[in-house]
Amino acid sequence: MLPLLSLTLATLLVGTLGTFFAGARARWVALATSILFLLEVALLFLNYSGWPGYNGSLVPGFSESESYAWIHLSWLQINYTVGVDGISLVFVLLTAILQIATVVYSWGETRRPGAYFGLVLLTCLGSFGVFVALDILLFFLFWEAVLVPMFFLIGHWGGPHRRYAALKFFVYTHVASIVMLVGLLALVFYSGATSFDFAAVYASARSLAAVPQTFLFLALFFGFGVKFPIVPFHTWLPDAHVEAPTGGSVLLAGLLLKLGGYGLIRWAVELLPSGLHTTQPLLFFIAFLSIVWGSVLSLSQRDLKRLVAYSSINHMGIVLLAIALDSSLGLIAAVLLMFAHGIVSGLLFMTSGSVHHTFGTRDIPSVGGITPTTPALSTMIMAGSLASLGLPALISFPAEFTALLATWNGLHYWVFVPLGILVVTAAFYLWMMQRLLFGPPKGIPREAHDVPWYEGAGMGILVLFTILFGILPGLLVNVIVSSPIRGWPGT
Amino acid sequence: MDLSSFAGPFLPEILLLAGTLLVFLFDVLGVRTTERVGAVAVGATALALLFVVADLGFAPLTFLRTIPAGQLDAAASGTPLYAFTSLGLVFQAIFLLATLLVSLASLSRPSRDRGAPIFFGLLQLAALGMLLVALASDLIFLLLAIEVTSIATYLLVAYTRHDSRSLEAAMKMYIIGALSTTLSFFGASLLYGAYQTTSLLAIARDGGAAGFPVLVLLGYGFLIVGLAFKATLVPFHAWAVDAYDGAPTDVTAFLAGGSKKVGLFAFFLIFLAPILFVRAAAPGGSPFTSGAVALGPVLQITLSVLAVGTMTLGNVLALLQKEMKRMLAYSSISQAGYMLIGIAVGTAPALAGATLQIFAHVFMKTGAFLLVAGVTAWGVGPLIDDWKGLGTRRPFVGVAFALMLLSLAGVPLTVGFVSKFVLFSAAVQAQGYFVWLAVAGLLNSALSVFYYARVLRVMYFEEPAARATPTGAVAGGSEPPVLPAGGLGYGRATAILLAVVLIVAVGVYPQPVLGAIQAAATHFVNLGA
Amino acid sequence: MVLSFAVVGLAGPRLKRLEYGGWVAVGFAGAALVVGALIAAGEMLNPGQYTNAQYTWFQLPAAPGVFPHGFELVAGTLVDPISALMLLVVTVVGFVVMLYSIDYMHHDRGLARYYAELSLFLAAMTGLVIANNLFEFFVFWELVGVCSYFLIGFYYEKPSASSAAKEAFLVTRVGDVMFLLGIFLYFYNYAVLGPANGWAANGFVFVNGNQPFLAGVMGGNSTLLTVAGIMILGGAAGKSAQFPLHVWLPDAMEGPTTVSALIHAATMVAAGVYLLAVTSLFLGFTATDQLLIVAVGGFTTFFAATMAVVHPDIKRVIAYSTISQLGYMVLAIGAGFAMVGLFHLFTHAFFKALLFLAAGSVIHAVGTQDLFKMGGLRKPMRLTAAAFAIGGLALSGIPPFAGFWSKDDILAAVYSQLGSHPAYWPFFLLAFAAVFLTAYYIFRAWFLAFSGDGPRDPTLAPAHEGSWVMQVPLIVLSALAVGSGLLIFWPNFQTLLLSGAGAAGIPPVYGPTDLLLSGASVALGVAGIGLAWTLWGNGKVYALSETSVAQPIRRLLLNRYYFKVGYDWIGARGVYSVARAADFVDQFVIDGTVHGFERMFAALSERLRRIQSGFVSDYAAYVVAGLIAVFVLLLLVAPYLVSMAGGG
Amino acid sequence: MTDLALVGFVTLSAALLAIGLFGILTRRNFILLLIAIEIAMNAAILNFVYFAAYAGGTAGLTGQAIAVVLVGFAATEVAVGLAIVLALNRLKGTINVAQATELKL
Amino acid sequence: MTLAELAFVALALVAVATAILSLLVRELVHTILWIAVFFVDLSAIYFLLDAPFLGVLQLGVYAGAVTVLLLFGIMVTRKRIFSREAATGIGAVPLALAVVTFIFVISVIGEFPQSGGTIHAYAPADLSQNLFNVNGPWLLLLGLIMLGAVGGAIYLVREGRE
Repeated sequence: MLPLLSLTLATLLVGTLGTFFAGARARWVALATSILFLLEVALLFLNYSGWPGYNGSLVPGFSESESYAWIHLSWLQINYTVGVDGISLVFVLLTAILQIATVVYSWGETRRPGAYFGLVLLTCLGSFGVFVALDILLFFLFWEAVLVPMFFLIGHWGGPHRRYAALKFFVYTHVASIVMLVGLLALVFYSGATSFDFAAVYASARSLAAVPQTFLFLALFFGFGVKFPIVPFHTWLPDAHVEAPTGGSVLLAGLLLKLGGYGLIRWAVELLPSGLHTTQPLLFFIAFLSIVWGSVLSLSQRDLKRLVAYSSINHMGIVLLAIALDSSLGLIAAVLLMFAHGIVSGLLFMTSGSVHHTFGTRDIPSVGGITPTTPALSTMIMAGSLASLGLPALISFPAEFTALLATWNGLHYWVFVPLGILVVTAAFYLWMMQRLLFGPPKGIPREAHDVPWYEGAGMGILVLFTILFGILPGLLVNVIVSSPIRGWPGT
Repeated sequence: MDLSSFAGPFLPEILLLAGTLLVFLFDVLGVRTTERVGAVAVGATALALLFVVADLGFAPLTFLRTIPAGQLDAAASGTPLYAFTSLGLVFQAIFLLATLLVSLASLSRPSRDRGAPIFFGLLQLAALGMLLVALASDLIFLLLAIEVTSIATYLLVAYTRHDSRSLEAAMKMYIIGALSTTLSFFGASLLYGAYQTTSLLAIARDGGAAGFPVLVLLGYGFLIVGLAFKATLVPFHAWAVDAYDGAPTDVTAFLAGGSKKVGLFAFFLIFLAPILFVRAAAPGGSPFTSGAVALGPVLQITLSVLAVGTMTLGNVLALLQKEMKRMLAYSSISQAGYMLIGIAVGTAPALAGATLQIFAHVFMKTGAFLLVAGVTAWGVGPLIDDWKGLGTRRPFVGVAFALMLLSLAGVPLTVGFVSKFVLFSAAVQAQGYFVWLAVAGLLNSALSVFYYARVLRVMYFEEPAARATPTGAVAGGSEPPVLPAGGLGYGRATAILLAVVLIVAVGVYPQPVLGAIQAAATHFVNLGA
Repeated sequence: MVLSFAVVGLAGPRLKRLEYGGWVAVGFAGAALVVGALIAAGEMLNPGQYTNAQYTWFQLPAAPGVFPHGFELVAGTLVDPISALMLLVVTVVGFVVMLYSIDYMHHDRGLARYYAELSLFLAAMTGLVIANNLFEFFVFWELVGVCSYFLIGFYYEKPSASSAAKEAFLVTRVGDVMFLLGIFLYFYNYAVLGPANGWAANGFVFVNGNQPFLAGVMGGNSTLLTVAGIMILGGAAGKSAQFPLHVWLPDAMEGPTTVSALIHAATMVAAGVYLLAVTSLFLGFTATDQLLIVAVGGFTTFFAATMAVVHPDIKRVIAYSTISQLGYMVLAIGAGFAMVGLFHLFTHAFFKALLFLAAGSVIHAVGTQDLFKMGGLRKPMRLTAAAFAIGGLALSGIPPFAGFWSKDDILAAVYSQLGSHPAYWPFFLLAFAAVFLTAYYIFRAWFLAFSGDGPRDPTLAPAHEGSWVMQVPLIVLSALAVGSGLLIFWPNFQTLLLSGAGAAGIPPVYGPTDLLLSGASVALGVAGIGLAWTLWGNGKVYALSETSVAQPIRRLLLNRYYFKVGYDWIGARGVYSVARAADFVDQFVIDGTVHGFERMFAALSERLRRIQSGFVSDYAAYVVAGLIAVFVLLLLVAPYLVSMAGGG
Repeated sequence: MTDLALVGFVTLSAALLAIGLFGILTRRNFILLLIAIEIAMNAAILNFVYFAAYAGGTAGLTGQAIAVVLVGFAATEVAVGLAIVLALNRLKGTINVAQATELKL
Repeated sequence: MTLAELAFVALALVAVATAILSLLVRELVHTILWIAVFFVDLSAIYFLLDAPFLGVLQLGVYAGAVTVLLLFGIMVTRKRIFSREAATGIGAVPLALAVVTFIFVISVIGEFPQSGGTIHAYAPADLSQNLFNVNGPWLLLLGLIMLGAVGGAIYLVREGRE
């Protein structure tokens, strides 16, 4: 069989390198890579016969898996092992979509385009790697590989405080990933796993006693949680988002936050059931805190990007809540939510970037009534906001519905917290739209005109997927459900 | 003593000794051009390296073996004073690699340097001392072998005898070195008093049974301090920064990449036995009965504290450094902390991890210093800010230096990452409180990223300052460097290329190197038990 | 067929973008009307049929402990008596309003947007009506909410319009959230706790095959059901602007009048009532819920009517009236007579749309909404005046206009329950009293606008009647306002209502069963008209003196009992202050801690640098000090630690 | 054969070491530093000698052999130190270590 | 107290005193004097310990060679040989460090017998046998050290001509 995943990795790698050296023609190379990537992901989906059974491949429960020896010592067995299951597949799709949208959106980038597009592709390459890696070292490698390009994207193409933001981003996530690495190593060695492969760890870790599981889970949770980000380790996020260039923000919100969620599901929840069980109250607390905090803070933001950034905290809080519920419905919801948030927040960051390009500021109070000037942009803002506040027929809705239903099933009346916050979420988006889009025009520069075609196209791609999966979420859910997750029937 | 059976295993050492004597002879004969003298040194070092690698049993080279396979790692091999262990051979290879890199790069030193024979002679002598350290199985043998290296390096640091900085560096290094030597010998004397022998193997077999716990502990304490000088552990590191700064940069490269490792290997030799003995004799229990202390854990705790203190302080101090060499010096100090983790944990995997870290550090730090030396020759100032825009102006030098820094920072797909990964994995694998060592090490490596990233930022994101640098070779952009191979000279360029290739190659596929090191470490651990 | 209609409806908006678009929309609305009418006719000719069709959205297999009966979300259509009734309302009013818009909106910008949104609304509304499960219901429920949001904010450059849109969305959002929770509760009760009856496995579907699920059959946890009922009530209250979530509807009058007629009178606001009816028929309410619903409905009826009494804005008067009338429907459903409530919904949709369109006609003509500036309009606008009068009479419950039959039905139905549920008494009385107020305020409006000799504000544009596209709807709706009530005498329609009501197992009440009651209500209506005539008739303007005791009451009513002020205060002061405070904490406490660490490291590094004095004696001192430190560790600290750890 | 208590030797060598260390810490003249180092070194040599004297047998011989080697080593070390002193003196005109603080921080 | 013990105490006191004096006197030549006495005194202690070979070596190497070397060093670096060292006083911190070290080291005496102990004498022939055969590598190493020292030191002090 074709080593499809390795091929895809190779495609991205070659594309990235090509982009770096392509100079002014970088965007074409990047676009070609993105299209190829998307096609390969489509092929992955078509080949995925996961539901309801799994094809008999090397790693149980994963299809397309490949495994080659990498480092083999008596006590250290590390392989290059990749594979996808339903959950990773969804994230892979997200990566492909965001990559192509970002590339198209950034078509007009003129400052060192080779490096810019190369870094964008590298970020996506890393994310893709994270989603398909089934070996702890490989996973960590890709995990770190995402960090570096993002650091440069923020640090070189970012706003006025970019260096501060880049450093803050780097420090937070790097420290977190270190704790995560220790947790993963401890996971291997305390469980006595025969290798670093997911399958081996899975076989041994789940039978660990509750106490070590709890400690391991906490370490991993911290490591992944900072990426989420969980309150109170979230302050890097608004800064990083605000200072990052638009493409960077999109990938940051769309992909990087998802890495945390994916990692938590793949490397903590699936491996440490008792750990999850004992830490559940803490997770709930943090999830509620993040939900409330992100939402309330969004209300007080003046900067459009900050607003979206804080709303990300809120949304990812719901994701955490869904994961913490420890139920299959919760996990489906979490994955769906992350997919949805990836696309919607990407869209919102694109719009805020366009607002910035068009009006020279993102300060909500100083611009108003932009709809007559920029109808297309306004439509996109509306679409993004409405999707984000959970409008049916747009992608967030099925996810939020499932998440809340799962929350009710698990926590009963506590569901009032996220439910109540839905109103606040609606409030700040509506308030933002009221101030920014509607009302009499103010603060609009004379030369302002609607967004250039490529920005519109970039956003359009995301809107398209927002609607597509909003109407047919079953396309995703059926894939997710096929993953062998505890609580699933038959596993 | 049969000479042939003696000469065989010692072929690498004899080669170096011959090289040393030859270049000293050159000095007498008046053959003093750098290239000719250097060629001898490079040749001797490379040959020695070849034999050492062959002895390790690498497949295509096995016909060059000088030590029969059976004699390696056998407790009875050699005399009580020295033994052929595969870990020792690995370290010999590491030392020879460092020497080779420095020798190669030094070929590009000014051709008319009259002191070339002395320089290369001392270099080889120091290398010889290091090789002997790797063979030691006796405390006094070990300390004396270290002194061979020390004396040679004092003089190497002072080598540019008309530079007051160089002499000051040598003076500081000498004073602290002599003090440390004294303390080491004092410690050795106390251990001798306790065990009535200086054979490390015998001490290992005796273990904690000597009956003088305080005497033993004091002896080990003195030894820790004495060796800490060489290994630049905090707070015994202060000389190192000044010495690294003041010494000729090529010598600095040798100090950081080569001779400092001697101290670390000495730690392995001396402290592994008591730590392991305790583990083997009394798993889980106290070996010192009747109210005394457990020697192994006590040593481990002390070494852990030193390790953590070293890496933390090294990193914190590196944060605000403005000079390139001093920043690298502090970084080197913090790296020693990581390496010490290996012996503090004291398992075969940890030893392997530390060894790999030491191995990696050779390319990273030696390479970096050699590169700094080359760049300094262009007239680039000593400050980090003097490197502004270098990355874009000199893409290949920039990429090489960036790779070395990234490897030092432990970025994946470089050897620096693999070594840290293995080391910290081993710490975690040992479980217990060693996990905290891993955490501390990892947090420190996060801290270290700051100053490495700063250099990268200066090199790539900032435009060169308007002021003209002293000779204006690069920053001024007018005068092209006279040396070939990108202005570095062929020798230096080769050395740097070699370092970079190894950084990436071992970083991507570490299995051959790591496998050999792991096997050696396992043998080493079994030897003591 | 029904599905294809929904698809066409959805496709509509895209077609509109091509052209100026109004007529295309009208065409589609017409097609919808035809289809809707056919469906309704089918149901009416053959009442009591349940036609169900569905498509699986996504599903999870059954898992013990988690979903004992599986979990499935479906999209489907269900045609049953109530949806047929509702479908008729939606399509008819939709078509009529669409037609009316052609002329009414003629001068506005952004017409494509208008028609697109209106079409989308119609599609969503029909979707809601024919949804076969609660989940799908919720989806369309939200969609109509969004359309309403856009249409209220149609004049988005007016700050008040965008603010009203936001307010409407937010307030209904509160209801939506409760509705959502209600769904969860029902799901949990029936799908997880309850027996394997297939309800949840099919994903909140109302019918089992071709039969409705009956709440009584399914049983379950009564506390849970009660809470669920309250949540549904909350959702309905938000959408149907019931107390205390009523504040948004009057403000929603910022939208075009056509929108008010369609969405905020006839259809969307009725969705809340429809939801209550559906729930009552298919899932059932507990007794506590019923009382609560009755209370909310009855109180709102009176409460809203009082506010309408003094308002000077013609549209707002009608808006308050809508709230009040919706209260009647809620009251009926609460008392257990869902079909009676729906009947009122049916008739009310026509006469209220008529009132709005007539009012729109007036506004179109004179360009103001202030009643006190108008006057004497009956002469230039005979048709409008007549239409408004017909609507007013229907609203006031004067036979034989439609409102009489349905409202009287409600009063009679509730009255019939008073014996067994004495707690209904106060709310019945409030509702009864509201009849009087209703008649009074609507005719106050009529007299102010149409009677007298001419406009009180001379600057008003000279009034004129609209073109035929505006007149036809008025005529059609007038006819329906008169005739729709009479349908009650058609046996098939009776059967339709019966079959719907029968689904809930409650005997139907229709027709004037209690003449005394009917007489009393008619008398009250007439009295109200009379009072209006006395005070405002013939161009008179009755003014309360500033010193009058009634003045504070008037001010209270004009300020809508200060509800809006209170809500705004909570929103702007309460929540926003909390948000600001949280922002402060975030920036200075959480981030401040981080910066503190940063500074600490910098200071540490700076201070530690000084130990590198360059003085070799100091270095030697460090060595000796280090030596001592190592001794301390080796001899004192480490042995202690080791012994603490138990020798290992 | 004489009888002597080990305790006294230990105390003496400890004292000599302490004096040597003290000298290293306080003296500024390079040559005095060398002297201080030699005093400390002699403490170590003394240790070997008396431990050897108490050990007996091959072990004792080894100890004395070490002492012999160390004496030689110490002398060599002093020679190297003096070479540095002389070079420093030639360049700076002083051998006061307090005046050689060019490299710091 | 035996005669040997008495002698030891006396010699020890002299050793300590001369060591301190050599470091504290301000005249450098006096320093050399005291250190020479110190070396001789130690040599005497070695004789007392029945290690005559070492005693002689100590006399030859230390009291002889090293002392001369140091004297030579002073002569070269001083313009006037009898110049005085600037007073540096006794720092409290160095003193404390030294004393604490001393205390730590003598804490071992608790493990030793408080009196007695046989002193073994070794024949110089045995010693040389040991030195040149079993422990030959030590001398080899010493040779290497000396090789480096000689080569480097000569280079260092030789007047450069560049």
